[in-house]
Amino acid sequence: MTGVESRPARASFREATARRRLAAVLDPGSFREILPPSERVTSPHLAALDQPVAFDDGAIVGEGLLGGQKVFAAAQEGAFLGGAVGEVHGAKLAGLLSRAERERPAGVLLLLDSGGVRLQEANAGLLAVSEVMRAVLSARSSGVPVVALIGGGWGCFGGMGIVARCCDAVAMSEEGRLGITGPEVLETTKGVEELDASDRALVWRTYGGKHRYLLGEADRLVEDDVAAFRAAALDLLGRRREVGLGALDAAHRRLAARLFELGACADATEVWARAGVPEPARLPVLEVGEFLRAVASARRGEP
Amino acid sequence: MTASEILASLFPAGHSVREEGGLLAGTGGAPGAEVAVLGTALGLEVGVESALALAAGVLDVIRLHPGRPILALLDSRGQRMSRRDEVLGLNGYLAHLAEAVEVARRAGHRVIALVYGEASSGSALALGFMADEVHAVPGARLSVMNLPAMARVTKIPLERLEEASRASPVLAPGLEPYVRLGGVESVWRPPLAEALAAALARPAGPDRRAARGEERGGRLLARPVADRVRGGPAR
Amino acid sequence: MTRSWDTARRARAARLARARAVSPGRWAEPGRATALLEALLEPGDRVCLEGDNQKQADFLARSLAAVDPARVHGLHLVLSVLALPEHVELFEKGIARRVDFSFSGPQSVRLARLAGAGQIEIGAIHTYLELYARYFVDLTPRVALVAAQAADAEGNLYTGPNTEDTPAIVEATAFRDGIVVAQVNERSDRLPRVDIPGGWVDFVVQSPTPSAIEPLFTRDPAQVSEVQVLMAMMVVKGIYAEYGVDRLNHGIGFDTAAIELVLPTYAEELGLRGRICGHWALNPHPTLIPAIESGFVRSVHAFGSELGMEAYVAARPDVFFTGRDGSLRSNRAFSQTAGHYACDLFIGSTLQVDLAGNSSTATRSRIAGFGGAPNMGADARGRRHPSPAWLRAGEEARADPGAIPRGRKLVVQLLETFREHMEPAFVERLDAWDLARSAGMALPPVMVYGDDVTHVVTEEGIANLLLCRTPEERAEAIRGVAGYTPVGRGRSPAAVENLRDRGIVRRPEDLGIDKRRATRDLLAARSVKDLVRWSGGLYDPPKRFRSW
Amino acid sequence: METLSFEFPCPGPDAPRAAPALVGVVASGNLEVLVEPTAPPGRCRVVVSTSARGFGEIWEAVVRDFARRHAVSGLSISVNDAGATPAVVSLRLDQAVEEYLGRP
Repeated sequence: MTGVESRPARASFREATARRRLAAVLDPGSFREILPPSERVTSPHLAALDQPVAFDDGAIVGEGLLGGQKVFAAAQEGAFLGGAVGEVHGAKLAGLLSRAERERPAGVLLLLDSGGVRLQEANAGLLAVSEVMRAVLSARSSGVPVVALIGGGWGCFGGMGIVARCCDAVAMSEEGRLGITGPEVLETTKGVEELDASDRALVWRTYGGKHRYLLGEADRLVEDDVAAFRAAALDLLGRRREVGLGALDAAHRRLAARLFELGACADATEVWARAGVPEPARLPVLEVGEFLRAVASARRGEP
Repeated sequence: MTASEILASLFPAGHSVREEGGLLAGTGGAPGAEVAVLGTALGLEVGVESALALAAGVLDVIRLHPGRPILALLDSRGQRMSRRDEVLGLNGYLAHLAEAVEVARRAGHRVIALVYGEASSGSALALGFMADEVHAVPGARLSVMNLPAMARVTKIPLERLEEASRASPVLAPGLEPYVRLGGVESVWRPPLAEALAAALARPAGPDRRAARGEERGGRLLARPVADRVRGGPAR
Repeated sequence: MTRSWDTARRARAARLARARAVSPGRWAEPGRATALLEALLEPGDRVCLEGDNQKQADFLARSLAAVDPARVHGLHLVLSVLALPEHVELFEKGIARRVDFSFSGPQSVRLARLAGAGQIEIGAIHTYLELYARYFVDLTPRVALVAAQAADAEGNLYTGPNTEDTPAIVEATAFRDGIVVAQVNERSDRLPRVDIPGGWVDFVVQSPTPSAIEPLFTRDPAQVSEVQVLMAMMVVKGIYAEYGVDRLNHGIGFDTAAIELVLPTYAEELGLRGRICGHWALNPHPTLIPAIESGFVRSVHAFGSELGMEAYVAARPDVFFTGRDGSLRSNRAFSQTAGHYACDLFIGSTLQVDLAGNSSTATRSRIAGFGGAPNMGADARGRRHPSPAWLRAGEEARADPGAIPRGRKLVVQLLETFREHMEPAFVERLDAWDLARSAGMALPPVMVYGDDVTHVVTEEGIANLLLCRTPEERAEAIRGVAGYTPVGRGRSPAAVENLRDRGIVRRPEDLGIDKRRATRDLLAARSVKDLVRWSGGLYDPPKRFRSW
Repeated sequence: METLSFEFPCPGPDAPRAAPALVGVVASGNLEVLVEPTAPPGRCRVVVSTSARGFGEIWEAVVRDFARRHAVSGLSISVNDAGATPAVVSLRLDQAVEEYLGRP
């Protein structure tokens, strides 16, 4: 029977709640939450708009073990207001990163699932995202690696898309999405000709994990499976990117080369063709393993 | 105010700042105490090319002029919204720009941002908000999204948003809300040169915006929540 | 004066002679399609404009809507699915006056408005089988405008996987001296197979654009909810396993998709493979793929096809009815017959159920019609062949042990107690009453009559109406699964507990179902991509369902 | 938003003291349920904050049936609801109590 091996026995990362993702990525039973739901640290801004709050404001932060090493971890709950960052949500993330600077765990894992700034708290949300960015860069500068895992239903957009690229490393699933201006916002502001947000194939080949991996914006491409994300997190923990002139110069050359080489491409399939992928149109249908082999020589970015 | 009016007021002794394609670059100030100037003009929406160019400007200052202060002048409606920018990974270019500013500050460059027009979203995050201090001139407008668009996206009635924005600084675009939230340290009034000199004279420190927001009553939870998380697990 | 016995034949000859002036040959110019119809049609004609669940004679519909109403008017339209804007336009322009149909789908609101304004006479809203039946009795089309995938020079038609209604329509028209006009997507010298012989077809016209098909039966597993998983578990354990249901039809909602998706997991665990869900009358639902691949499904006969399933169906000829070319051969008339007579169970979602068990999908402002659900969701009283499920149901229904043994079809209505926006699904009085009054219908449009319904399943439990002996008991059993709706809260707790003791109302815990297992993890596929994986890459989902 | 509070006596011994448990998420048609051992002995307390106004009676019926199904004496149940149907509410309440009791 052909179906037996194709049965999706994997525990989907995308389908799991933020809490379950954390529990599954970290060593079993090791997670200890800081400001747990029972503390009821909720958004002060939603009541005025007649919107329900969440006891954790959609951000779960704490510490645990990963392969026996002490790490800090945060997860955004994409189902609550699209994982968007408000005052409290952002302060929990920023606070965790600054705690990491002091306590120096083996690393900080950010399980990002967010549309960006929470519009219901617009200005406070924008500042919160900025504070998170600064806190990520500060933690890294102090030598604590920060790793982003992106595979939730909302992807990682707006300011959080910048936050992800401020980290040392990014692991994504094919289903994960990463960008700054998300498909709906792009369609709403620039028109359906610019990007048809209902064209899911277009959306995923523009923002999805495969394209990000090929560009070098994601360091690992993994299956939509909590165990695969856990393995990627373990692997990437040791992979630090220096915050300094040398690394910056190298990154600058890479980004300049991307623009020079691929800047004329308006669609991801053009990028793949120009990057030298054989049969680029096939990429979207390949399973992760096949995909990694198919793009091995064409991939841009660090190994 | 236009970029040239701002520059004239900031650098009465003259400057070499040029505007090209919405990007500002050059130096201002007296010989021996030059300030590197970079930034955006005419509301430039920052795309992949301009983000890279701004980062290149920061890198040059670090490499060629160790310790030289940087003034980031901001008039930008945000990041450029296009499919091509997304295909090429604009978020990564903006993160690179932000990291460049971080490296500059850590290398001992004072970085001051001055919003003299608009500041919004991606470009505000990657350039202006990465500075040691963010200031603005009267009439500056900082925003995420205007209220009618916000009403469409959140499906909250516009009247309700308007009503809520009268009571709280978190919703409406503008300058005053960002001052109250701690996002803008102060409003500079001419002569701007004095305000710049005073800012440059202050020592750099950690990100103080959440504390400012608390002092000014605009963000009462950001500082205490971050501190509680920083402090230790609740037991 | 001697009576003439061939008036229809002579009328046909006269019309064809007029039409030859427009199109001398069998193949008509697309640009002359409207002129051809003006030549063929006479005021008041009964016309079948093929509108199936999937395939639509859309080019001929547009051409008909463009005729001069002064020449062609007052037509009596017969068609199973009135789905295109052009269908409604015909009435707005006066080209057509009267309609007999089965289902109106997207045009249901406009239809209600036209009926309210007196611009349309509705003969009746039929079920599919009734409408086809009447094509052969008193609603025989004078002219049939049908759709096919391809035709050859002789007018032989290849319908592709969506054969659907075409054989029934052409059979009725061609053999009673009617005229058949077919639109095709392409002209081919060698057809993959012949579905309609060219001798039954008078004119063929190539449509400038291929007839549009919608993926009506594709349900994205990502949208199946936990509550639907719980209800699926109850159906599998409390009905399919209990009665040994091996021949069945499923509705097209997410509730039934959930059942299809727990067969390879939950039903497999219960050891039910080979015992349930072997033979189906069903469109090729993509959510059935895991159950096919894991060995539950042995055969599927289809009403129509489904976009994206072509290569998969062709690769599974042991399961599907296929032509020598490998493509699906569907036939709505035969499959509906199979669903009515050969299946032991029908299960479908509904919007409203009253205390008698009458079930309706009608709402006040729409005339949506029925389609085929009432044919399958009705006891086939003419049935004589036994099966264990049918006999068991009959036995449960038999009040008098001395009465003649007789079977019953299992007809299950599946619904959550509240719909979106907290609309209660259980009501004292169906909205169908109001619709009947406002649209001047002789009958309230009931989808499945209460006396045909054997089980009502909600998240709260299963009500077995077969075991109820009085109307009061039935009503109490329905209240017993109606949750917190006003109807449900009107229950007598003691009476419901009594029904539980007698097995008439069964809760998940009564069935030994652990509610904690009711999560999406129980679904054999949780995304469209999973379905593609199960199919070994053969299923090719339409663009809107793929994120790659 | 509407806030509903229910408190009622429960027969039987108090539920064991354990760490608070949270299940569910605040998303359209969904809810989160927090279970804590903070109600007075012999009583169960439920506080619901919901975006759907005017369903207090249904909430009360759902909550009472829930309390009948489980030993919830001594437990406080706090709910943030974004318009879930009673089917989903009952399922989450059951899951939350099972999660709470499933812990050491």
